[in-house]
Formats: sequence, structure tokens, C-alpha cells
Amino acid sequence: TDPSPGASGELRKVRVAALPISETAALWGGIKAGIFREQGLDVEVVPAQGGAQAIPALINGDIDFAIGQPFGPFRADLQNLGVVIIGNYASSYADGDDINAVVASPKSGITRPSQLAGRKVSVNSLGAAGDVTIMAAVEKDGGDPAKVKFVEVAFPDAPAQLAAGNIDAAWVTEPFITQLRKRGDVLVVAPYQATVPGLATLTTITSSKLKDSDAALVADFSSAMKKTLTWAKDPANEKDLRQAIKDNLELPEAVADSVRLPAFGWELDRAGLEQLATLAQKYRVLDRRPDFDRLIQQQ
Amino acid sequence: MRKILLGAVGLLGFLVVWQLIPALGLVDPHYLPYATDVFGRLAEEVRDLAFWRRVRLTMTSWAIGLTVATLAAVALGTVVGLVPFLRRATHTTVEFLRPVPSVALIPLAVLMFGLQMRAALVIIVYAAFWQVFVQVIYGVADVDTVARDTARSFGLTRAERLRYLVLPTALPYLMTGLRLGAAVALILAVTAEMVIGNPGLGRMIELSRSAGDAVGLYGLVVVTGILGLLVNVVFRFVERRSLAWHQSVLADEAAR
Amino acid sequence: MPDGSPLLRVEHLRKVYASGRGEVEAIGDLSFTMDPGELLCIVGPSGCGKTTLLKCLAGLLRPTSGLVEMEGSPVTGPSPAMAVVFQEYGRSLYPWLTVRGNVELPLRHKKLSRAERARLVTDALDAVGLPQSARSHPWQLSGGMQQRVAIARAIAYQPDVLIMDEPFAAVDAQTRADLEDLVRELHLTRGISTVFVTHDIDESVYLGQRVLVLSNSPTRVQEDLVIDLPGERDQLTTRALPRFTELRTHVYEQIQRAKRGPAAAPQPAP
Amino acid sequence: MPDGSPLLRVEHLRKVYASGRGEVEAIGDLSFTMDPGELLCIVGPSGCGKTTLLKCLAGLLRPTSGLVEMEGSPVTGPSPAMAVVFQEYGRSLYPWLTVRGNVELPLRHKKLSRAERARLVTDALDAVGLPQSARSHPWQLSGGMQQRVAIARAIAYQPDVLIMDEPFAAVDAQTRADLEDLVRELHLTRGISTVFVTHDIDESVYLGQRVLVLSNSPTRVQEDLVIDLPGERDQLTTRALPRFTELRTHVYEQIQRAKRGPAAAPQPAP
Amino acid sequence: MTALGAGRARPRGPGARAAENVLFAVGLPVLAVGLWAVWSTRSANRFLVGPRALLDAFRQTWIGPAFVDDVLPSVYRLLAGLFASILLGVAAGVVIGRIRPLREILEPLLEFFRAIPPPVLIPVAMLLLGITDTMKVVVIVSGAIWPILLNTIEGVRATDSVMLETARSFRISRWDRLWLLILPAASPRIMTGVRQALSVALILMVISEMFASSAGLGYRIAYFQRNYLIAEMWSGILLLGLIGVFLAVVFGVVERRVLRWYHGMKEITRA
Ligand SMILES: Nc1ncnc2c1ncn2[C@@H]1O[C@H](COP(=O)(O)OP(=O)(O)OP(=O)(O)O)[C@@H](O)[C@H]1O
Ligand SMILES: Nc1ncnc2c1ncn2[C@@H]1O[C@H](COP(=O)(O)OP(=O)(O)OP(=O)(O)O)[C@@H](O)[C@H]1O
Ligand SMILES: [Mg+2]
Ligand SMILES: [Mg+2]
Repeated sequence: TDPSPGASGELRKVRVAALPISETAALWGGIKAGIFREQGLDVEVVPAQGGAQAIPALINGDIDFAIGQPFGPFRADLQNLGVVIIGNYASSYADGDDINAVVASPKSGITRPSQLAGRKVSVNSLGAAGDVTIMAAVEKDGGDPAKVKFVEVAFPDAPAQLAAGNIDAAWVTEPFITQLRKRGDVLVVAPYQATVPGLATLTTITSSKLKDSDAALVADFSSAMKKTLTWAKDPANEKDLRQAIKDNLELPEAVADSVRLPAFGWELDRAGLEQLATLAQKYRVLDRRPDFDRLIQQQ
Repeated sequence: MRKILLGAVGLLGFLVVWQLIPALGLVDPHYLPYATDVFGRLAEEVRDLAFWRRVRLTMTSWAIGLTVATLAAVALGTVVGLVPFLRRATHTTVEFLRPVPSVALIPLAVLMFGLQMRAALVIIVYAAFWQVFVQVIYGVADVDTVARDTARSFGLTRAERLRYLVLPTALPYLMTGLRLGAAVALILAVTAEMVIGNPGLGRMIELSRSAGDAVGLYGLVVVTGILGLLVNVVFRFVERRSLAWHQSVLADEAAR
Repeated sequence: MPDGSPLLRVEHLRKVYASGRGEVEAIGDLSFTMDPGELLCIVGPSGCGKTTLLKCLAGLLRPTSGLVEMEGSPVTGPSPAMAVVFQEYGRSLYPWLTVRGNVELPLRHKKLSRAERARLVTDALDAVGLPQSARSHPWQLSGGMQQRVAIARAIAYQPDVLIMDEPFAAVDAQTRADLEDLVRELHLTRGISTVFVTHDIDESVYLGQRVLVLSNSPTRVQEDLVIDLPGERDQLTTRALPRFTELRTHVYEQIQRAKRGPAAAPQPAP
Repeated sequence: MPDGSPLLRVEHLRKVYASGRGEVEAIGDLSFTMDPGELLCIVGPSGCGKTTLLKCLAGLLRPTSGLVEMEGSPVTGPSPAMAVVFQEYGRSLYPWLTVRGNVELPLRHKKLSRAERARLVTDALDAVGLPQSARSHPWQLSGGMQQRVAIARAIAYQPDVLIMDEPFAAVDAQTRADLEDLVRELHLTRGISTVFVTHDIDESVYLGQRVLVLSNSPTRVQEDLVIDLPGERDQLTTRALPRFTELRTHVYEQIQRAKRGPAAAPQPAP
Repeated sequence: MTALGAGRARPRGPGARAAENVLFAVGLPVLAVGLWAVWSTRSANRFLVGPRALLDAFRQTWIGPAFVDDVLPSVYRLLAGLFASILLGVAAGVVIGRIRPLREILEPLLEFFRAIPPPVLIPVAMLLLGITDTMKVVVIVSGAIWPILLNTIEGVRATDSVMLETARSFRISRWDRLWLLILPAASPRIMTGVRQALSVALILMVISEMFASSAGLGYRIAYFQRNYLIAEMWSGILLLGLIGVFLAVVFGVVERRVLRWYHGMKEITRA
């Protein structure tokens, strides 16, 4: 799409909610690289903690776009809140080391997904992609998915709880996977890769109201996002990306340099998302299926 | 002076215990870092201007929230406490609203005010309000019967009775309410920043947490505690001045 | 002012305290009147209901039945023309105010200039012998001093009606004599109507134009005695009068009768 | 017990209240002794430091300097053999306890059978004329009744030393006379050593074996007067004795002198 | 208990009194619900629901197995935390209030801990105590104890000096002095603190379950909130409020018994 008339004139203010995690580096980097300015947009990143806060703000018009896990919009769609996914943001890897994984303490003796049955496994948020894919992985490996005891433990707290023996295994993201493996904990399974390879971890969403009332803005933002994500995928820009993490997250240098980044990309994998919803329904995490035709409107 | 010294002894004792917990291997120092490390990090932090900006942001929402909550609670608490009809009529409603956790109201606040400081303020005010309100209601009811008869017999006007009888009687209660409210307001200022993500100490805590940076995290927790401590020092000072006539302060003076 | 209509009219006053367990009939059936400008002393056994009566007169307590009229209209609440000195003086002073602040407090809503107010306070404190304690707090004072502050507060208020409940109980003999003369002087020069409860029989006779002796509770009027001593009195000569001794003996006997039974038949005045 | 050594020895007692702003010298320099089994009355102008002195004797207040000795050893805290009736009787009763509970309170740690305790309480309440109020709370009583509860508590405690601070200030003349005789009786039959502060000069002469007149603050002993009335006294005949009148006049004069100046030279006893 | 208003005659009969009490208890809530019902028919906000929808959600969500699985364990932890807070708060408050050096040593430390937000305390509590009920009870205590502690300290410190001297002069033993003087004298303040602790404990029960949990009332509310099950979320908040009212009623009965003397004393001249 062409840049809107504002390209040379005034910039349009856009507020985007994003989690303060290393994945957001692409957005920060893109802004710094001037990709959004070229599109006539002046982006402010609002660090919302997950969809619970971002979606109300989206509906109320305080923010224009949000980047979040797909389960947020799933749930919102089930409640007819008027949310649309306009593009992907980041996905897990279909092969190789994934960006999230279930890690078990060596004491627990767990090495395979099926052994998770009957054990205490932590996820950061119950009733979302984590436990759904883990259950799927357990079942696939021949275990009884209903027997896994999930508890909610935030990613950063998981290593300590694992060490203390309060949980047997934990579903964590980077940098905790690396940290745990280094100390001798066992990587059991990367549940996304094992069940829906390449599953989207973060998507870009907006309200259907904004999409209908200001299609131009949505289009401008989409094209800027697309360019940004392409920019982020380019290995040549990795240094800038890591710099963005350091600037915005105050992570220790070493961690920022080593943290594994997801696969960035704008094109949605609708089939993967639908599969996730099917699994969620199967394990009674969702009682209905979101209306994908309404929810997913790839820009 | 003695007081400061003794207080320092208490804090020091705590620091020693803290240092010992990881040192004795009770907890892995990765998760509960040494006190020395934490204070070392803090010493670096305080040289950073950004740190002070965050402190200022947090304390601003704290101060605004507490002030609004206190004013509202004192005004409403006095009226409700003094008028038996209102007191009885609002009783169940108050008891119903009080236990509603402010954290659960965050989405509502966000919905109404967006991801802004105002949303955090609403939460702070809501939580701190009840702390002061309950104390004021009880304090206002504690007026001595003879003292009240005195005021009535001399024909003091309502405003005068309020100013010279009811408020001084309720003042010790109010002071306790303020100290409780101040701590709750600080807790919620930080928590709201953690959850909503508006800039300040709380967001920094959340960042350190998601980065697995335990030393930084506890450094910030310590900062929060120290802020609470300072707030208390201020309130203690105000209290000593305004309650110089009160039994509790008198007893301390006499013991000197 | 003696235009014939009484200042105060109490008729068939009855007061029952109803508390959780059971009721206490503090005042049984009390009737009397008081003229404007009169100085009426009330004596009676401990616990007979004097304080209760005063509170009803002052409009602080609602009678269970009966009538209390002030200047022809029923008393429903405290009147601004009235000052009360409470028996529990300690609790009637506000610990958060200084002595001066306590005395000044009721003057605030009188429309007075600041200087005038200060003068009233200073005069009142001088009159009770506490000029040097103005800046102390009540809890820094002895019991007698606290009681005098309460008296000073009532005096500074310049009331038309002064109600005092055992106001000199905690002060020494000399101060008491001075304060008695102060009350008489206020009564004579300013024409303040005064109701004065005391346990000191000599005091009641020395001060009063009339002494009301109450019976044991449930209270009635045991005796309503006119004190026919000369209007000009002083501590030495008046107390030395034979008539004084007669009167005080009579009152003493009445109180003894009152203590024995609640409804003893009143005796004719001697 | 009159083995020559005094029960109480006060030497160069000085007490300065130091509060935020400035200091108040309540007691300047006080020395006296008291024999076991004696009944000592203390009189003095309002605010001269009587209550302060009693608190020092009772070990409730630490003197600024000087010595207070009880039975040969310095007083450092309240002694179990002592009972105190406070001037602020209202505040010394616990509102959450009934009258009976208040009187019983100090008996709890005496090793007494339940029946004995109950008897002591009942006797004490009878003695002060409050048998019917045992189940009331203090705030349901009149001022005089409250004061009598405080007296009953001290009596029921059966102390060796009884310290009373204006204990009869709030009761009527008749009750007062009865209570005076009660104190004399306790003193005579049980040999209780008693320190008795009063503002009533007649009372001090009638009750005391000795009257200590204190000067205005900073307090000194203005006069230490032995009351040479017969040991057997009664309200009518003793008070009618000419010697009684002489003594009371003398005490009265001394108090007047005391009020005038703190260090007036003591006069020889008449 | 009014310091400003004049005395007011009240109906006497027990039946009339009970009816009046009920009227006062439900009057304002009924009025509020009425207004809310009217308002909800006009407003289209998805995050605020009308009373009907809320009631439906309440019935579907809480009446049934969820009551046993989620609500009862939470209430049990709440009560455990509350009792522990009262015991600890009063005991510590009395000791700290009476012993001045101790107060001076501990005060800064207590203030320090008081200011720490429970969400950051929870991971540490989890580390030391595991993901157990004890941990959650400790979190509840860590917040609910403060109003009780502070009020007890203040109440104990404000014990009337003449009353204290009375006790001292009669050599009443420390233990008796505690039970017969200090605690009763401080009881109006302690009760104020407990009343505040009720709601704080309820709030912390929710917070303790919002982290590291997989069941419980607080967890449910957080879950509904995250999943935009708005009516269900409000029904959880409604349930919290109801529990709060219930606790307050029970507490009111206890308070009236414990503070009978106090209310009697304050009410005398109201008659
Ligand atoms: N609040 C109350 N509740 C119940 N009874 C009360 C209350 N106040 C007073 N009484 C009772 O009423 C009676 C009269 O009390 P009141 O205080 O009027 O006596 P009084 O004449 O002032 O006595 P005194 O000379 O001792 O002060 C007493 O028997 C007392 O017990
Ligand atoms: N807590 C205090 N702080 C400062 N000054 C005090 C305090 N208590 C008493 N005083 C002062 O000490 C002096 C003596 O007081 P005290 O109570 O002993 O007098 P008293 O002889 O008992 O008087 P009264 O007969 O009026 O009871 C008074 O001048 C009083 O102002
Ligand atoms: Mg009275
Ligand atoms: Mg005294």
C-alpha cells in the first residue's frame, strides 16, 4: 500500500500495547529504524501486561493496536468483544531449538512428555496455549493428558520453584530454557513444535471498530509492521535487534546477546491457529470455537 | 536519637538474617540473592537519573492517590460516622464494597481510563480510601460523653464541634488510618505499575522479574520498603506534633 | 426581671435510665420553680439524681416524662444563654487544647473582638487564681486546678443562667471561700440566675437564696427552704450568725431524713 | 508496731515535672516521717503537690531527688501492702468491669477462696452504702457512687497502708460522716496506717492524729501539727470540743499563710 | 453514638426493631441494584453487566461443584489467615505497644515490610514454603496483620494513665493486667483493626490465588478476567462482597458482645 498523505506532513500518533519481553525487540527496532515514520506513524509502545489489560484498552480506544498471544483474541472473540487479528508477529520454530519448552528437574526423573501425567507442571497462565499444547504432546506420546496437574507460575519464578521441588516440570520461554539447561535440568519437550509446528506465539490485533472506521490507519500500520518484521528477520539487522532489547529491557548484556529470538513474520498461519483452537476445545479449555472468519483478517 | 539507633539495630539484624539465609544454603542465592549484592546494585542504581525519575513517578501517583483517598474518607467518614441514620443505612453497602480487591478492578479501571496513570490512581484511591474511612468512622464514634455534653451545653455550632471536639478525638484513629492507607497506596502504586505497565518502580520490578534478574528485583523491593519507611517517618513526625496531648505520646514523654 | 413569671419551671419530672439489664429510676417526681436572677442551691444524698436533674435542665438529657420549661417554653436542647460546670470536670476539658484554649472555646461563636475575647479569658483565669497556667494543658494541672479551669470557662462565657455541679469539690478551703464569693458577686452584680449543686451544707446556706433538699431516689423534693439571711454576706460574719447555724442544722437534718427514706414527709421550715 | 522506727520517711523530696515546654517544680523540698499505725492528714492549697507526693509515696512516680523510705527500704515501686484511692476516681475504675468486678480486681492475686473474696467484696460495698449497685457498671453510677466504689476497692483489699487522695470530695455530708467514721474504725481496729489528703479542714482535724500542712508550690512543710484530741472521737461531741475549734482555726490560718507565700515561717502550734 | 445530632427516640418492640434492622441492611443495596438495573438497560458497555446477567452467571458459576472445589477451600484459608492474623497481631501488638525499646527496634523493620507489595512477596513465600496452603495463609497474614497490629499498638499505648496507675498500685500481676486492663482498654481499637483486617484478608486471599494457583475463588476471578468472561468475573466479585458482608455480620455480633460496655458507655446520654 502507498503511504498515506501524512507521509511528508504530520505524523499520526499511534499507541501500541506490547509485553515488555525480548520478542518486542522487532517493534522497538522497527521504530528506531524509522520504518513507521516513513509510513506517517508516530508509534508509542505501551507496555501492557498481557491481553487482560490490553484488550479493554483496545476496546475503549485508549490504544490502537496490541501485540499479544493468540488466546487473548480467541477469548475476546468468544465474548463478541469485537477484536480482529490483522497479522502475525512472531512464531515458534518448526524445527531446531524452539523458543519455549517444558523443562523438568533432574530429581523428577521425567524425560518424556508421557511421564508428565500425574506430575505437577507449571505454565505461566492456565487455559492458554501452554497447557493445551502440553496436553496434546502428552497424549501424542501416549500419556493421559487429563492427569497432568497444571499450576500457574510466572516464567521468571519457575526456575526457583523447580529447584525447590515445588513443581516437577515447568513450561518456560527464553532466557530461562538456556538457564535451566545449563544447570542440568532436562528438556522434556517443546510442545508447540511437537503439536503445531510453527505455531504463532504473538499476533497483532486491533478492534474491529478501528478497522472499520479508519481503514487507512490500519493499512498504514499493517504495511509498516510487515516491513518491520521482514527487517527483523534479516540476520544483518540482528545487532540492532539485540541493541533494542538492551535499550528497552535493561537485560544484562550477556543475556541480551544470547537470548533466542522467535521467527518474526507478518503472514498468519490460520491453519495452525485453528488447530490450536481445536485442541483447546478437545481439552475443554475453550467451550466453543472462535469465529475465525470474523477474527482473522490478514492485512 | 536513641530511637534512630534502635531502629537501625532492628534493620541491621534483619539484614544479617537475610545475608545468612542464602549463605547457609537455605535458599539458592540465584533466587534470593545476598543482601550485600542487592545493596551493591542499589548503590549503582542511585547514581542513575532514570532511577530517580521512576521513584518520582511512583511517588507522584502515591501522593495524589493518598491525598484524594484521605480527603474523601475523612469527609465521608465524618458524615457517616456522625449521622446514625447514614451509618446504619450504608453499613451493608460498605461491607460489601470493602473486600472487593483492587487488583480485580484493574481491568475496569483500564477500560474507563486506558493504560494511563489515571487508571492506576483509581485503584490506589479505591484501596486506600477504605483504610482511612473505617478508622475515621470508629474514631468519630469515640467522642467522650462528658466532653460532648460540654460542647453541646456551651452551644458550640456544628462546625465548631467538628473542629474542636470530633476531629481531635478521631485524630489518633485517623493517624493510624493514614499510616495504613499510606502503605496500601504505596503497595498499589507499585502493583498497578507492575500490572498495568505505566512507568515507575513497579514496571521496573516487572522488567527485572521477566529478565530473571533477582538482584535487581530485590534491589527494587528494598527501595519500595525504604520508601515505606520514609513515609512512616514523615507520618510519625506529623503524629508527634498533632497528638502531643494524647495518652500514647504522653506515656512516651514520661518514660524519657 | 422579677415580673412574676418563673425562669424555670419543673413539673412532675421523671427520669428513668433504661440500660441493657433493667431500669434505674433516677428521678421519681420532681416539681419546683425558680425565679429569674435567683441563686438556688440543690443538696441531696449521693446518687439521688442531682446531676440527672441538671442535665435535664440544661437540655442535655430528655426526661422520661414531665415538663421542664425555661422562660415559658419547653427545654428541648441546650440553650446558648446557659453555661454548665460539670461534676466530671476532668473529662469536660479538652486535652488537646491549652487552658486558655479551653476557656476561649465557647467564646468563639459569640461575636466578640479578639481583644475582648482575650480580656474575658484573662479575667476569668485571674478570678479562679490560675493566671500563670494559661498555656499549660489540662493534664499538666492538679485536680483542683482543672476544676477551676472549668469554672473559668463558664464565667468567661458570661451566661444568663449558670448551672454548676459540685464545682468546688476539689479545691482547698481558702480557694473555695474565694470562689464562693466570686459566685455571689457574679450573681449580685450581673444578676446571673444560678443553680448550684453542692454537698457542703454550709456552702449551700451561705450561697443560696433558696436551698432545695432532694430525697433519696426515686427522687422527690424533700424540702424547699428559703434562706432568710441578709443579702450582703461575707465569710466571717455571715457564718457566725446564729440564724446561719440554725439553717445549716435544719438542712443537715433534712438530708439525714432524706437518706433514710425516699418519701419522708417534709418538715416545716424552722 | 510502735518500735520506734518510722513506717515512712521522706527526706528532701523534690519532684520536677519536665514536659515539652519548660519545667514545673511541683515539690520543692519536703521532709517528714510517719509512724506505723498512724493516721496522717495532709492539707494544702490546690496545686501544691499533694497528689504528686502521694504518688511518690506509693511508688508510682519517681522523685527527681530526695528519699522516700518505707519500713527502712527505699520505695522503688508500688508495695503489695498498700492501697490507693485516687483523686480522679472516675478514671481509676474500669468501665468494662461491673462494680463488683472492679472491687474484686485487686483481690485476684491474693490467695483467697472464692467465698472469702465474695464476702470481702460484699462487706466493702455494704460499708460504702452501695450493696444494690454491685452489678452496675461504673458509668451507670453517679459521681459520688463512683468515688465510693473506689473506696470500697481499697477497703476490700485489706491493706496495711491506705493512701487516700480527697476520697470524700464527691459525697454528701451524711455519707461523708459515715465514711470518716469507717476510716477511723479501720484505722483503730485493724491498725491500718493511713495517709489522707483532704481539703476539708474539719475533716483533717477530726480524722487525723497529725495534720501536715503543705505550702504553696514549690512545696515545703508549712506546719506539722499533732492533733491532741482524745483517741475516741465521734461526729457530734468531738466537733463540739473547744480544742477542736482551736485546732481547725489554726489549720485554716496556716493554709491561708501557705497560700500567700511558699516559704512562710512556720508558726508554733497553739 | 452521635456527637452532633440530638437524641432520637427509637421504636422499642423487638419485632419492630428487627424489621427496622433488616430495612436498614437492605435498603441502600436494593436502591443501588434498582438504579443499576435501569442504567444497564441503557448502557451498552460490554465490560459492565446488568443485574440479571450477573445473577445468571452467579447461579451457573458458583452454585454447584465450584462451591466445594473453589469457594470452600478459599474460605477455609481465609479464616485460617484471619485467625492467625488476629492472634499474632494482638499478641505482637500488646508486646510491642508495652515495651518501648522493642517498639523502637522493630518499628522501622515493620514499616519496611508493610510497604512491600504482596505480589513480589509471593515468589519468596513460595520458595520458602512451597506451593501450599500454608504459603497462601502466610500471604493473607502478611497483609491482614497490619491493621490489627497497628491498632493494637496504638490502643495499648493509649491506655489511660490513671487506670494504669490503679493497676500498678494494687500490684495486679502482669498477666491480670493484660487481661483485665490492657486488652479491654485497647479493645475498641483492636476491634477497629479486626474489622479492617476482614476485608484486607479477603483481598489477599484473592491475590494469593492470582499467583501460583490452579483453584480457588481468587484464581477463578483472575481466570474469568483473563478470558473476558465479564459476567462471571463480576459474579466472583459479587461473591467476594457477599462473603465480606457475611464476615462483617458475624464480626458485628462478636463486637457487640465484646464491646458491650463501650457502646453502653457511649450511648448513655443518647437516651
Ligand atoms: N447512665 C446511667 N445509666 C443507668 N443509671 C444511671 C446512669 N447515670 C446515672 N444513673 C443512676 O441514676 C441515679 C442518679 O444519678 P446522678 O448522677 O444524677 O446522682 P447525683 O445526685 O448527681 O449523685 P452524686 O452526688 O453522687 O453526684 C444513680 O442511682 C445512678 O446510679
Ligand atoms: N503531668 C504533669 N505535668 C506537668 N505538671 C504537672 C503534672 N502533674 C501535676 N503538675 C503540676 O504539679 C503541681 C502539683 O500538682 P498536684 O496534682 O500534685 O497538686 P495537688 O496538691 O494534688 O492539687 P489538688 O489539691 O488541686 O489536687 C501543679 O502545679 C501541677 O500543675
Ligand atoms: Mg452528681
Ligand atoms: Mg490532687
